[in-house]
Amino acid sequence: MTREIKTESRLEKVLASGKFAATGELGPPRSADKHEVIEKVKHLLGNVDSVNITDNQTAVVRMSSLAAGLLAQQQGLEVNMQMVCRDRNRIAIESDIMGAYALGIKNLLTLSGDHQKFGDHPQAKNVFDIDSIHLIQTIKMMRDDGKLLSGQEIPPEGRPKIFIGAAFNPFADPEDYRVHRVAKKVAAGVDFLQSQCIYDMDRFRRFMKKAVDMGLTEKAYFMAGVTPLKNIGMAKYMKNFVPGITVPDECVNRIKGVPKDKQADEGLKMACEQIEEFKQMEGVAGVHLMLIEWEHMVPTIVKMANLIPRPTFS
Amino acid sequence: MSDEFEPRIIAFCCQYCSYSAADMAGSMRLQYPTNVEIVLIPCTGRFDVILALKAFESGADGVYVAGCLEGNCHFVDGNIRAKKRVAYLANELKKIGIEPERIAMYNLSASMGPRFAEIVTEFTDNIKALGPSPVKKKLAA
Amino acid sequence: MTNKTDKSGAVLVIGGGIAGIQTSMDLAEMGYFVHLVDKNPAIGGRMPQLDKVFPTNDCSMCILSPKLNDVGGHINIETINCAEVLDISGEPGKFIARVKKNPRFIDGSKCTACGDCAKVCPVDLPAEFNENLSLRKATFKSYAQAYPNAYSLSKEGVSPCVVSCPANVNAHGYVALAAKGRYQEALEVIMDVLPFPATLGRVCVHPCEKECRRAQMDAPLAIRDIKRFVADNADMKAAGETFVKAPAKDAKVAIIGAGPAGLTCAYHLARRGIKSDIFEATKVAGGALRLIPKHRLDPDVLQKEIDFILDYSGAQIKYGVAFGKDFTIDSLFKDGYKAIFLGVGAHKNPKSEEEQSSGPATLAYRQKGAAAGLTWELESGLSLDKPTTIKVDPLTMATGRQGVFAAGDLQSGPKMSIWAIGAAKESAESIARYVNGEDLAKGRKPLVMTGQETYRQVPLNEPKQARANRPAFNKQTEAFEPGLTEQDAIKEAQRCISCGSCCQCYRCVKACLPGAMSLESHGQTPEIVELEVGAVVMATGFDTFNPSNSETYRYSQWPNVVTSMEYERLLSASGPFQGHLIRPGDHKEPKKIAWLQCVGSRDINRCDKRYCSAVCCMYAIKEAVISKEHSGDKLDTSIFYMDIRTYGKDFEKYYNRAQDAGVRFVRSRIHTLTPQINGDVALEYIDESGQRNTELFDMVVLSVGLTPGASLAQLANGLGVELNQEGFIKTSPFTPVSSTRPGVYACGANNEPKDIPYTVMEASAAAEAAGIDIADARFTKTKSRTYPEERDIKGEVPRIGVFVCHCGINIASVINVKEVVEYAKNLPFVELAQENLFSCSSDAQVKLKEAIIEHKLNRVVVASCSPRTHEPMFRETLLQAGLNKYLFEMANIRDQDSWVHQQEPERATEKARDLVRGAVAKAALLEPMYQTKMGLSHEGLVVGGGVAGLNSALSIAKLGFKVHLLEQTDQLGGNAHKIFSREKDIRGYVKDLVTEVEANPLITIYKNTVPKSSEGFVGNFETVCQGPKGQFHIKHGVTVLAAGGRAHEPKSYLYGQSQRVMLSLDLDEKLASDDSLIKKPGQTFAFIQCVESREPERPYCSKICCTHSIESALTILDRNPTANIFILYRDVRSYGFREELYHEARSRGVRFIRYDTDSKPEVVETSPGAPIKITVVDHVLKRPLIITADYLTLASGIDANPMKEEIVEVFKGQLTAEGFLLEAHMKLRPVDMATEGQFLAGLAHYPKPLEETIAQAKASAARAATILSKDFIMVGGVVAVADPEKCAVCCTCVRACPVSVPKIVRNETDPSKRGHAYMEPAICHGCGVCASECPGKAIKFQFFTDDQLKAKIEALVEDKRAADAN
Amino acid sequence: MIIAERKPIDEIKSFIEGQKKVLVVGCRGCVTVCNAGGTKEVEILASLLRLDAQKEGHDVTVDEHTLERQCDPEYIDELVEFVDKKYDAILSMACSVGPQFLSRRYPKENIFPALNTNFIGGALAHGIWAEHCQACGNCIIHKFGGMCPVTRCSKSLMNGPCGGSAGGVCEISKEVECIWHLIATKFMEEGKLEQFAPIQPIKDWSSSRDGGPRKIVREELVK
Repeated sequence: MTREIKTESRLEKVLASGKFAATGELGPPRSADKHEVIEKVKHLLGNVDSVNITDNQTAVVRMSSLAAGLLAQQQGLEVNMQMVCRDRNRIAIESDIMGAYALGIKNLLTLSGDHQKFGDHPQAKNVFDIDSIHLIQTIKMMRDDGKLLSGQEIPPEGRPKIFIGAAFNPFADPEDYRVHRVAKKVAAGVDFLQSQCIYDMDRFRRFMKKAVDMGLTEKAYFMAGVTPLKNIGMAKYMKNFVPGITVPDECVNRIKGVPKDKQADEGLKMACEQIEEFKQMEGVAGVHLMLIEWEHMVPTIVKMANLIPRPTFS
Repeated sequence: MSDEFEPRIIAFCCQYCSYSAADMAGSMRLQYPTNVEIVLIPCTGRFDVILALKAFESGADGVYVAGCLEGNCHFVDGNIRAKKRVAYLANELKKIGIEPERIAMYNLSASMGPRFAEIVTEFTDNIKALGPSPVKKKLAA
Repeated sequence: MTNKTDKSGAVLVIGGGIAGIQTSMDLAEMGYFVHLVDKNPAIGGRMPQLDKVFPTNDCSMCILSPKLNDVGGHINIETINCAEVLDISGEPGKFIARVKKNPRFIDGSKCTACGDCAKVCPVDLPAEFNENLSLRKATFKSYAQAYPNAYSLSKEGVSPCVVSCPANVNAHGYVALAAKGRYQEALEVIMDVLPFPATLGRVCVHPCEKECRRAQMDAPLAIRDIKRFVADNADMKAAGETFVKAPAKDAKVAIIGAGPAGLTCAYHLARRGIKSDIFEATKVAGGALRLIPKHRLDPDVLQKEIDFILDYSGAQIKYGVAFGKDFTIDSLFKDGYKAIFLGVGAHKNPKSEEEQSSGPATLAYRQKGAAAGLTWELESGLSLDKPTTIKVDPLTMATGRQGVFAAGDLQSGPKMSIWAIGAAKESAESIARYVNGEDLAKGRKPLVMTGQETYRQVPLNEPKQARANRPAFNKQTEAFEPGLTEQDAIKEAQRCISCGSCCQCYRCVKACLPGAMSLESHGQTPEIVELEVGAVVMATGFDTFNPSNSETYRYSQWPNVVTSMEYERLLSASGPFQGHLIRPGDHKEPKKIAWLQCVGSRDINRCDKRYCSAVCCMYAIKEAVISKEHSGDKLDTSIFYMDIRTYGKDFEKYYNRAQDAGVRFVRSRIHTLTPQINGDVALEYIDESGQRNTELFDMVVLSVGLTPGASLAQLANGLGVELNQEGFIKTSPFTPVSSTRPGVYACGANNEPKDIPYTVMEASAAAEAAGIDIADARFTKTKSRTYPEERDIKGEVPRIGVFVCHCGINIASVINVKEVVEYAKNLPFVELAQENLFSCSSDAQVKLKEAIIEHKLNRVVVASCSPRTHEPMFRETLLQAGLNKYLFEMANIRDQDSWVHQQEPERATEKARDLVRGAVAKAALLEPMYQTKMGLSHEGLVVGGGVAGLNSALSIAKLGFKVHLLEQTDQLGGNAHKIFSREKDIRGYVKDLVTEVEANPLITIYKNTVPKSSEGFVGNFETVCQGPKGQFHIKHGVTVLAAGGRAHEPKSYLYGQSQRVMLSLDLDEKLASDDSLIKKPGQTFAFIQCVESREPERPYCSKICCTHSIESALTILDRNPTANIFILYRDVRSYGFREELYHEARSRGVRFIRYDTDSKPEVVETSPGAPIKITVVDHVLKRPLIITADYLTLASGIDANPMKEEIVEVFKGQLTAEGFLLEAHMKLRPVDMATEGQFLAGLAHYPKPLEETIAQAKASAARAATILSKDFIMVGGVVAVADPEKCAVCCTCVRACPVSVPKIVRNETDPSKRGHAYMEPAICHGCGVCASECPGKAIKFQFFTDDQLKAKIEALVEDKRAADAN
Repeated sequence: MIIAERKPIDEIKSFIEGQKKVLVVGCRGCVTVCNAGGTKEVEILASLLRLDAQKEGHDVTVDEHTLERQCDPEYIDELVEFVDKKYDAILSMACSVGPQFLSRRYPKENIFPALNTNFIGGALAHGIWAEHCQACGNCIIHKFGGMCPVTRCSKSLMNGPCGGSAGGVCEISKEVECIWHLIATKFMEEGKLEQFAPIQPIKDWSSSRDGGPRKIVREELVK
């Protein structure tokens, strides 16, 4: 399966080559300390094709994704800069896209953004000038049509050649509608999609079946989100408190079924089993490993799941 | 009159249950403190926070509303509404520095004469423990 | 609206329970006059005794008491209490009923129910109202809310101890008082007759004790010893002073002999204002009493009493003057004595009994007494009837000679002092009459046992108590025999069982200030009155089964085994323990209680009661649930039952909830109860698995059944109606409220055991039946009140009259009424302040009326008792005085002041001032309120043409009103066409019914027609109907919803798949057509009950299926005796008399096999068309049982009409979760919808058998007629009124109203203007919620306006503030 | 209508601290309907303030008056007779238009808002109000099955629902319904998904408050 290459993204290259891609995730520090970024990069470097740099995830203020991404990229990592619509109006968005690309960012993941209500600044005024689908359209318009939303032309050399990513969540509701929303993202011009953490494999299989049937996987790369469960507490938290994530009872029971000190191992084992299935699953082009504040386990899991070595391109 | 604080309390009683219970306490000759004066209303649904506020403004030390047992209101849910109004007012009073315990809601059936007497005693004791209404204290000064 | 008719427009209703109340209200509202006769002093029947009612858990008293007041205050209902109907004669339409009014012994019209009589009454009797678990006084009011609000007195005749006393000394009276430690009063009672209490207390031979009925239990009371104790411990002089002496007369009487007779005569003459001189032959007074040994009668004691008598009477004794020697009768007359009393002693020979008992040593003393000799007889012309006595009139004690009276040993022979004293007292009465020139005998009769006394039963099962003994007499150390100690005297007196109930001590007469209790009222006698009535309704209720005679239950011996009725009282807040749940034996809180079902029901072994009492399952569940609520979850409750029969509306869910709440249900009949030493009871039972168990319980409740009332047979005999074999009134299914005598109807539990809703339904049905008989005579006997024209007070400054009541001493003994009156005079706008002794007395009403007119009062405040009871009466007086009735306010200074602050008179007075001030403040702001007349349509609309609708329509028409009957199909008759019954020809019945309806000119039938929309309110509805020819409008005053139901079509058990599986109605069709297939010998028929019923999807019981399947089984057996029949059931619910069929079926070999929902029968068709194989787990054998059935009938129950949603939408009704119509109140308004003027009947309400459907349909007609009969509806009064100007049209009221009254309407005067909220006064229930919620304060709730209430509140608090500030 | 609620009593107390004569002014418009500032609420607030003052021993007069509306100058004029009585503070129980109009009309008076103006909405039931409009000035609810995502989606998404939608409620609170869930369900149930497939364009916010304070001038009405 090979597709037209639109950007200089390494991730795109991996995906376009038909190899099973792997991406990681890096949460910037809640400070201006660049060493934290650099420290985290160590676990990821060489283990994944690209790393998402979150953008004030869960509306908690962190170092900007652009800055952190740049720091990571300076360490040799290819990053996938996340951008939310919560904090920027269209002016800032277009401006940041230009800036990011100018600084070497090749991948950009478009998101609506978590509501600030549960972040550390619930008093903030949100923006939501445009939504995440609009953001896809905006980047695509800048990249392919050479235009800003205002219609202002961008000269060809100044067009941001960004590999456009988006998130998808098969586990949010209404279930039957989820694939149609993804279809909208595809129609908007998204290049690759990364899913929310997957535990409910049945539901994910159903979703992918539909996506394949609708031909969506022909038009964009779908990557499956994996977050190993560290312990029973995390399993229950994910199940009960994170909107848009479903954790089936059997997962919880499986973790619960082993002694406390073995739960992390069991979680990793389950994740690897999932990855094995994704490798075989029609329409799944790779996995997105989200080891939030557990980045040091990335080397372990990629090893366990036989995801390394990562392909290289000259 | 003795110097002991004798609170003045207004009780809003509904005609079906609590007022009947009060009468029954009478026919059973149950003795209770003299501090409570009853205002008859058709249903505790007629109880309005404005009436309780009026009582406090006039110098009452406590106010309570007594309706039918929950689920037994002759007008479906007048007593439930009254309960919520009482809770609302208690909260407002608290905010202006008047003890929320000065207003309360009770429920009893027409045959609960002894309970009526008990409530009068209990509420009077509560108010005595709180002392004179802060409103009245200043008025007197 | 009067028509010419011979018929009487009055109805006699017998029984004042909920059935009688409902019937009476319906009849009175329909335009008949009702005589409501109740044997008890108060109406209410059984309901007041119940704590809560199922399935609503309402407080029974709370929901009943408004009805009591409605009946009590109804101008067209005359309640006749303490009365019984003897018989009737005449024809339907015109009966003469003879009613025996038993005395109340209190003038009910004067009684203010203050309770002062009960306070002083010394007699404690078991309180029947509390099922004898507590005590009441002989004078009593059963319960606080009783109507009539008056006391009555229990009097069963004069107690035997009194009658047997030759002097009729009131032994019962003084014993009762002594038992309370009230010695002084006891002495008063003794001295009313006997001026020698201490003497006779020592020496009387006490014939009273011989008659004492306590002897039947253990030993007679030591009455004489009690008397002695009283006499020794109370003050004679003070007692003497309590008697009112008649004014002194000139006449003087000569008394011959200073013995007990002579002295007694002097004493009683003195009380009658007559002086006397005593002539004594010896040197000492006392006569024969002087002969008694000193150790028995201390001479000082005797002398003290003689001195008292002489002092009290002023009589002079002339000693040593012998009759016949020193003076003669003639000489005495000559000396100016107006009359002569002969009280001389007996002759030598015979001994008095007192002497005999004291032994031979005393003989000598008698000599002097006999000195009189006999010579005087000849001289004075008196005759001897026996050799030694004088002949006197036994009643008057008059001798043959005018003016001469005789008593004592001389007259009665050598009896004893007490005879002499009695005769002397009677003589004194005669002498007084003689002196006054009155008839000697008039009104006097000797007090003797008549044999008619209905003395209280001797409580044989109460613990025995030894008779008190005087301390032993030690001749060596003591001079006199000692008397009882105080402790012993009281204890002994307390042994009295109050044979005659009232002890006639007349303390109550003294205490009663309104004069309701008087010597005359004590002497009331029964009276028989004749009433002319057009119809009679029997609503006499039931008795509960008395388990005393059953050894099994150990009821009579064991206090912790109680009946369910006793348990109701234990639970009740007004019960013997104020609702604190404790067991009677030792007042311990029970932790574990068992209910035993079917006590006195479904039991021919122990009690010959075959039928099911129909209510016990539900009340037991209710009691268990309520008990758990009382005691929290820690209480363990178990119900031991045979079948749980929760067949009524919402009953099954109640049962389910009880199970969820942890009530344990054990299917077992208890065979042995064993009381334990610690008060617990051990139950032995065999559980379902066949295991024998023994379990300990703290308390056992016997769920006693309902039996016919004790006097029902006698009444039925008098009325000429037949009873059925169970002893209830015989009725028939198609005429469920008709007795066997035309014109006499019956409703409620005297027909068959039943619950309250069904009773109320039947009560209305009986009103319909009685009403139809005399429809022509409507409004011929009714009364209406007329009032003077109301004075317009517009623009007047308030002129308030304040009337403060003493209520005798009820208020005045605590509150300083004068002070309150003076205080009131100075309140703003008060024109007049007065006090009344009794504000509620009729003369007080006259005074009030005059005061209003004279002082131009325009507001009235009465400070007395509770507005709940008395406001209507005072308002009536205002109307009589031409004042709007709402210009009245009460201050409750009795029930909520003097009665509850008895120890704090000052504070109570202060509070009374406050309450009056508050009332005056509110009164000043009162405004006249007017109820306006609103016309109405006199036509009814009935929706549904099944048996319910047909009956409803026909009854409304028979009551004289036009009816529109809508039927959605093209056929009338509904489901009944499909039913077959072995017992009754239903199909024939329906055919006749349809014919009759079609022939009735007042009924318009619309087939193939459905209602589309309906507007309006009671009296004025307008409904759009869709018929075959299009839409049309009907205007109607009332609506009856009788849309029916239909058989549930199950999905299980091969229904619709096998020809051999059918529904009950399919089998009915086969039976009706006498299908020959049924008769094939040896076939097997199976029935499965509860198919898709009583399960989470349909959590109700369809009530009829068990009985119907049993009936079908019996029909099959009738036709095919070799048939094998199996009925697979969960609980057999053949309630009431239907149990008879169940019994028959079992005895004829129908096999009943129980299954559980977790092991339902499996039904398979082995091959197409082959018999059905049914596998069911046999509960007894615990193994699968295979039945090969030729036919399987599924009892699938009844579903609500599929059109239900549309119907409730059109008529704005409500449905239950199961899709049945929701009535206004499940207990007391089972025929009314929440919307006024809307009624319901039949299956649309809930599944029910035909007879109940007919009853409910008839009831709906009666309820409808209560509205249609009126010329107009009065609307307004205490209702909410919105001010269109202030209304913000916010819909707050629309949303807040519990009964959806407020609507936003167009501005009538100017439709272009903004609309506003409007509350139709005709339907406003008057709760005031809208006024409290209205954010714009646009709603005024009349009579309780913000301004009025605020003024009241401010005034109530105000004074205190001023006082504190000072 | 405009939905408002009374400010916490503490805040209102702070407005009038030290003042001797206070007037509480209600409004018979929206705030009466939403039970926030009608005659009844005026009575309650005035009473609470009097109680508070009495409790502190302060001699404070609190008077009450309710105007027909506080968003029309003519009604505001009616207050002149009260203003003449010299109040130290006037508490307006109207939406924030009220205190602003009062302040403009009576510039020397101390005028305070006693209500918080919350949103434009309607009553779901007695005592429950929900926001339905944020006055964006360019209504497009017809595109969303009659529901406004601008107002009723926490993120004002034009192409929802976002990944936080679970069980029909919004990620921000279980009390907030996910309007996009309703919109999507409605379209799916009606079989109109294809109509719904096109991406809704980016919203032009210039008609909204983002375009600056708004004003409507109807020339044909202006004198």
